[in-house]
Amino acid sequence: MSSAWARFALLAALLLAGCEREKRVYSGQPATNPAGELYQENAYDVAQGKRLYTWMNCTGCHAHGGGGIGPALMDNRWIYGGKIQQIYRSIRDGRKNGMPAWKNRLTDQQIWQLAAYVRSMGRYVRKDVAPSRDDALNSGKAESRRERSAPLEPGR
Amino acid sequence: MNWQSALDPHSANARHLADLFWFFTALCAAIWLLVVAALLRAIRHPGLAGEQDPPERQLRKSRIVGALTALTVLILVVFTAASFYTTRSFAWPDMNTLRIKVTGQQWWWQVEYRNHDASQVLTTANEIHIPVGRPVTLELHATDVIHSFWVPDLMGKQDLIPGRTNYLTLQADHAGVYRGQCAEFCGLEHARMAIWVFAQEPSAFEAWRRHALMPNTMPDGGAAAKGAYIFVHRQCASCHAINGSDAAGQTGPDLTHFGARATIAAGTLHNTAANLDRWLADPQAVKPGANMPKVDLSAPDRAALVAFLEGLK
Amino acid sequence: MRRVATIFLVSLLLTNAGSAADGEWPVASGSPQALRFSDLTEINTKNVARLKPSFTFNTGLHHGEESATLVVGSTMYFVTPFPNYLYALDLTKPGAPVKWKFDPHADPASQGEACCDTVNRGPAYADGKVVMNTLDGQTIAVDAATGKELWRAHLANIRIGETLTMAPMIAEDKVLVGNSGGEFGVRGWIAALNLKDGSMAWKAFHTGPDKDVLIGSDFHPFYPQDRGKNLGIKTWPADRWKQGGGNVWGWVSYDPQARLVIYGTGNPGPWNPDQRPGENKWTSGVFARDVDSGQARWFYQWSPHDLYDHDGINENILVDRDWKGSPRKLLLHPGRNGYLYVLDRTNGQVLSAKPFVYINSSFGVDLKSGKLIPNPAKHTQTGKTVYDICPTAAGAKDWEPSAYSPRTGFVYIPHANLCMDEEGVQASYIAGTPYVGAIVRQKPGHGGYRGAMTAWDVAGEKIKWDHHENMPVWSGALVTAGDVVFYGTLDGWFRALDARSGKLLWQYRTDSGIVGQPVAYKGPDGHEYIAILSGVGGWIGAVLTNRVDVRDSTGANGMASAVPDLPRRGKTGGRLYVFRLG
Amino acid sequence: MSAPLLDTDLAPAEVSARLEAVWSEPKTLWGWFATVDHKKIGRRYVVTALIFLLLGGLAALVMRAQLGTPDNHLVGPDVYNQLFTMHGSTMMFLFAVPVMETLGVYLVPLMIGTRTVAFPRLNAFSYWVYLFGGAMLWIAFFVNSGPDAGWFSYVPLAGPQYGIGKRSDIWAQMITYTELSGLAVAVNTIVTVFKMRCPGMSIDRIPLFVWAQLVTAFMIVFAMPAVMVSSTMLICDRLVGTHFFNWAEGGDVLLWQHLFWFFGHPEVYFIFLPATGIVSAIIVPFARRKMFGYSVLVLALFATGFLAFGLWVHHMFVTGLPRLGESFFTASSMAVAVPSGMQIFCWIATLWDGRLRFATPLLFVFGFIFNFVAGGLTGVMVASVPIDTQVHDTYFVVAHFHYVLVGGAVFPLLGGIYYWFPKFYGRMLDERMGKWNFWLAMVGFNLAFFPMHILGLMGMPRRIYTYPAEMGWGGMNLASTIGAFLFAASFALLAVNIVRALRRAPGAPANPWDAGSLEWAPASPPPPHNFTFTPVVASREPLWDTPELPVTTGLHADRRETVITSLVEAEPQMCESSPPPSIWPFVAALVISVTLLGSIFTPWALVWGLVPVGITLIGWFWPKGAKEEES
Repeated sequence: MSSAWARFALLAALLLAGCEREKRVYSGQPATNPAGELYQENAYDVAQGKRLYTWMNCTGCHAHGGGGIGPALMDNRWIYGGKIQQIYRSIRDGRKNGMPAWKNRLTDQQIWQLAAYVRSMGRYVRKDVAPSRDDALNSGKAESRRERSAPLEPGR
Repeated sequence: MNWQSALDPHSANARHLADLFWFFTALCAAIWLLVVAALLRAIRHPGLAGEQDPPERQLRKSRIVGALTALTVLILVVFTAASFYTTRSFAWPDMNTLRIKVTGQQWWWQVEYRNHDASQVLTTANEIHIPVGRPVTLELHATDVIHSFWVPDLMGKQDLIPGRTNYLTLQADHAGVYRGQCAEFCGLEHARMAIWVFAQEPSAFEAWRRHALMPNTMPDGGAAAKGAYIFVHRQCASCHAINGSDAAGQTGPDLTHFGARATIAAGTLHNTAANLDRWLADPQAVKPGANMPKVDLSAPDRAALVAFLEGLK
Repeated sequence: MRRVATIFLVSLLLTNAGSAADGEWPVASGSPQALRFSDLTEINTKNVARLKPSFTFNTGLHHGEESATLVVGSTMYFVTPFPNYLYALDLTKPGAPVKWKFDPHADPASQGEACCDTVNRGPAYADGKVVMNTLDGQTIAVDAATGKELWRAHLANIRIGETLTMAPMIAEDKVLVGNSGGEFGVRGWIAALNLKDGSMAWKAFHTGPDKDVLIGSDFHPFYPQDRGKNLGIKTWPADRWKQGGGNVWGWVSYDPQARLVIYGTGNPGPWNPDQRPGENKWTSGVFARDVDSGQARWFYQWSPHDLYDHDGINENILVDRDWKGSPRKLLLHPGRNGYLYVLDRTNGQVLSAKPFVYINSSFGVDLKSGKLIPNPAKHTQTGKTVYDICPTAAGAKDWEPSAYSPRTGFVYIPHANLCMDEEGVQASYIAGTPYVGAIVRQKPGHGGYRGAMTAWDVAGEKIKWDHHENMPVWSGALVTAGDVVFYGTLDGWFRALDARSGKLLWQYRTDSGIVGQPVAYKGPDGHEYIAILSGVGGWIGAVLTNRVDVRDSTGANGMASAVPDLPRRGKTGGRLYVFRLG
Repeated sequence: MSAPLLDTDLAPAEVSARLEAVWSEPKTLWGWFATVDHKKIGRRYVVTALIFLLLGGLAALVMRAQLGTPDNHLVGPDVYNQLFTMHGSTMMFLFAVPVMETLGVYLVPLMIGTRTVAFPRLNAFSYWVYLFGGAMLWIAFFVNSGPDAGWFSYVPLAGPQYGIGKRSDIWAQMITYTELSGLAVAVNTIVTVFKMRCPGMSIDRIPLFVWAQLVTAFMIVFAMPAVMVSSTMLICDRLVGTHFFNWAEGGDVLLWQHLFWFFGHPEVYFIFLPATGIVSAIIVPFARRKMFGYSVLVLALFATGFLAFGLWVHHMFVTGLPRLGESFFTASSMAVAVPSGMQIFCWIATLWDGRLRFATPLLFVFGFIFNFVAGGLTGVMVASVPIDTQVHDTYFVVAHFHYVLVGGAVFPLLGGIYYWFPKFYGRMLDERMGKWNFWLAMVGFNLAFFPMHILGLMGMPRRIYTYPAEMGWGGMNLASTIGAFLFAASFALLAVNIVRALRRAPGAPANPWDAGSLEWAPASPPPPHNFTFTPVVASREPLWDTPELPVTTGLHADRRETVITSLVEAEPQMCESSPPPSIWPFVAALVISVTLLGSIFTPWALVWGLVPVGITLIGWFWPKGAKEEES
């Protein structure tokens, strides 16, 4: 009996994950999401983040995750930490070695979305939340097809 | 503004289309009435005994059905021919006319007047000015999903397809303002993706074009100057460009001479100071899902921004 | 005896070789004419195999060491990548200890504004002053003897993406400096500072109105497409010239007789050509200016309406030599677009333009109109990938300077052999962020090799010999009167080839990949030395220095797929190597 | 082992009892899942499809409520887009096509005088796959993962970059489910009609309804692979990064439209052709007259089925295809009006001399002609390239295809429900309510959809979730919304009618309408074995022409057996045994469904799924001990 309940609970969890994954909040951040955690569980926010990533010229330095001028974002090395809050702060306030601050160039919600997308580059988000390939020249496997990078290193 | 209607044509092309439409409609309505009349007659016709028609009656019916079928074929041939000749009456895209590149994006229109002389290349958004009485070739592109350009008063629609270029020729008979909107489902704000065509006398058009090419002069004092500062130094410049200022973002519509535009957000709101304030206060309440975010600005800052933008005549 | 002969020969061929004659290396390019030719003959094809390291010096840094090592008197000067230390090494003492070290305290934020690694291409020397640029936009003059700062001028603004990476060039009493930042929507310029106090003598922009470009009545370009008023505005869509690029981050040559400063301008911004219809003057071209007033004399555009990030900043080698039977004042330019241009440097007329690598992006240069003939099938487009464009965005040859030997009449061109797939995407200008608008995937070119040292026979207008390299060659070249050509490879080999045959004579494996500029000098002991900085970096080396994840083929603007093997073929770390016969 | 027991050895009543015992299935839960009875499965199919009709209809009502007034905020764009996608997908894939196909699952064996379908277990399997696919779509909708790119799922909107989340994957996989079941039914129908017609039912005596089913089945076999290929390409693009539709890497977005409409246009005829079969089936008994122009109608079916494959491009007239090609497709699109016109003429000619009985089924046929002809004529209009450039993707087209599909298929279906309900459930539906139902449907439907023609011409595009008041579309939209609710009310009335009928005791006679076709020969509802003795027919309306049907004998009374006849003349060839109930189809459907569901999330699901799918298929096809006996 209990196993049946467990199965039911699992199913319900999956369905609710579907709910959370597909929700679209257009303005501001959801009340249930003070630490920004939910952004990386929402496919829409991650996809919006991906559009912002292109629109805000992030590709110019970080390419499609491989880096160049700036560090790679698809690997497991995080100079300033790889938690969504840390990424959010890197984007919002900038970092001294060249990362510009975006707090007056993007809204808070957009920065969270961007951070959520950055999390998806090394597939630190669920597979069904990570974006699929772009309709563009493809640089490699899409985020949703990447293996999750090895455990996070706290710093260099 | 004219009705956005296929039945309110304001160009030779649209008139041809409307004429063809009325021709089809008249004939089809007649056919429909005949069929319904025949059905009613059949319903009221007293039945004959037995389960099958006698041979001679069957023969007669066969002849009638045969004749009707032949008539159907004839009408369809007429329809096909009429369609064919109507299509043929439209001008082919001509690269020597005024060429305007229209790029559909979620959910607005980028408009670029092509020119061999690069300095005459003009970029604007969500409205097209055309001179009356001469064909204008639209070069239709899309960068994200499929859109469809449709200004029914002037011409039928044509899709904007990523990876392809389509052409559409517009020619307005007389000056006027014609509304159109995206006709191919393109996502969340498909409903709020309108485009306005301003057909102007050639001299007025040329005056508009020359004016639109000039960079805006930046205000040198007052609320508008504060607004200009906010525009360049806050979120606005990340996406929008205003020639004459240091803002040169290309993600959102080019806002050079924004104050002279008719609408805000691709026809969502009429361009008034009050509407602009409402839009800036929370775009997502007006056009949910649009890519314009809600920027946290104080009411005075917003008012300054409105003063600045509305001043960009 | 041998020495006398050399002096005689060099003075015969190089009427203006000046300081190079006494075995110094006072300017990054070896001479104002940018020959990178050393008259020293001690090391020659017979004995080069006996070269041994004399001393090395560890910079302790892990970015691209692109600096030339100047040698003036008995001191060697060079600049490291960010944080841009300027070192003076005392060559009189064994092991060449540091005489002094100058730290300009450059702003670390500048590291995020440098497109192609945080490099520096070297200092300049004149009148007891060493002049250097810093990544964060300053030009600084330092006392050569003491290492004390004399003046500093803040020229470039990193907040909008301007940096300084080029080696300053000193011509007469002017320090010529240009900005980098063509990938950041920066408006390119060159400035002339007065050597004595760093004050601005003149500054010329490369987009915008004629008065900004310093185009006046003296301006007489050879071709009609370069004539007209305010072309720096008219060949752009409204206001786009403000982000139009045309930076000067490469080499400046100087013709002392004509008192002409000759230099190339960088790519137009953004890369995506659909966003900037028009010829985009004055980008991707070459200017000749009066050194005193800065007024432009002539201009020629290598790549009008550039489609592929083909900057025009490569070295312009100024030689006076025979051309088709008569002596001419020539300019030799191995272009990023793959052509070896021969120009008449008195007026900017193109005399010859022949490909030195496989090219399919264009069909050639029309010598009548001077126009490059692009291949429409390889036209970069928004929203469509164009496959196999050769050469790539990095060019057939990037900044790495070639050398010219008056003895052989060959240009020694270190270059790459890569092709690319490119898709144009809409770029949005946001001050201080990259303004590129292209997705690029680079890959090995035709023939199964990725780079080469090519000797170009100027008189024959053809390749004389080729030395293929597995990896693209990203180091400068040096040719000596001993008929030896020196250059380095990305996997760390420092090689010497026979200047006439291209035969490999000697090689030495350094610790890191080489992207520097070899120089030859005569040490205080009277012997000839060859110096090279090893330390992989630059655009291509970023794959290693910036730890690019090569799973992303567009990493480092497509270099990740050009050299995905770089990380396992080498390591980072800057070290100076100086060789002598042992 | 006793000797084989033949029906000739026993009294008819005894034969009937024994056959009933052999063909009936245990009334246990296992029996419910294991059933292979085409009648039970057909009934389940139809009921399930009607439930999907209800869901799709409710989605439509919410949409109509949203559009009833300008600048309405009842639902936002996200929900609205999901709603119209669910409405379209449900109506096309989960309601209209299945209901039409599976009316045949129930009726075809009865009409051709056989005991079951050719592949009863495949039939059961197809139902379960269909049920799981439909359920998946709607569960996804209720957990906010409903597809939102339209029932046509145009790329790039439904593609990997712009189709965010799993919404479009769910849509694409739903296609796989319904196509799988659709193909299974089609194959079943073809073989059943070809080989299992009762002796004497030569091809010129096949009922028109069966002809329609047959032609449709062939169309499905030819058209569905196109959409399965395209939806698989879509899933591949989304899941494993292929570039079929990536224009930047050499793919083409129009490829999707070509493939989709190569299926999508014939799909309209999957719905319409069976509906013409219903119309033909109703007209004959209610006009009390044999069909005029039987062979013309059969040829019209073939012509329509053939032409239907040559007009997909008329959905793409504004995509910028070459003009000459467009003109060709104008001509072919118009040509399809010829067979439709011929059908209408023949029906009217039959009614003309008939002694009409104005019962509800016939009223719906009148409604069908009234509405469908209007829809067909607007179809001729949209077939014209120039007119289409104005009306394409506007409410004019919405009006057009609702006239065709609702007028042309739902009205006949409603008529069919009133007509065959007694056969299905052994009870008559109430005639008075039926007439109310009809008039409400007529008024509601026309009020809902007629104004849309004008709205489209006035510039109202499809798929917009709202519109500004200044457009002047408010009044007609409100009328349309009122009409939609009236139309919905007519379905509510039908539901009441059905529920009330089911509460009564069964008592409908075998042939309440005095019809001539074979399905009315057995009792209402028919026994599990349909026919105690396989009938032999000599005309198109055997019950009229030979009230005492001649029969075939010599079949076993103690095992499941059917008569196999020749393709053209339907001469008896042999007896074929038919399988007993089995749980394996259900298990196989379940396992395959889980595999397909999993493959939305990872391509590895297909690999892992191979194992359980293999096991169930082995179980399904495991050789039974009993020999297949020759008769």
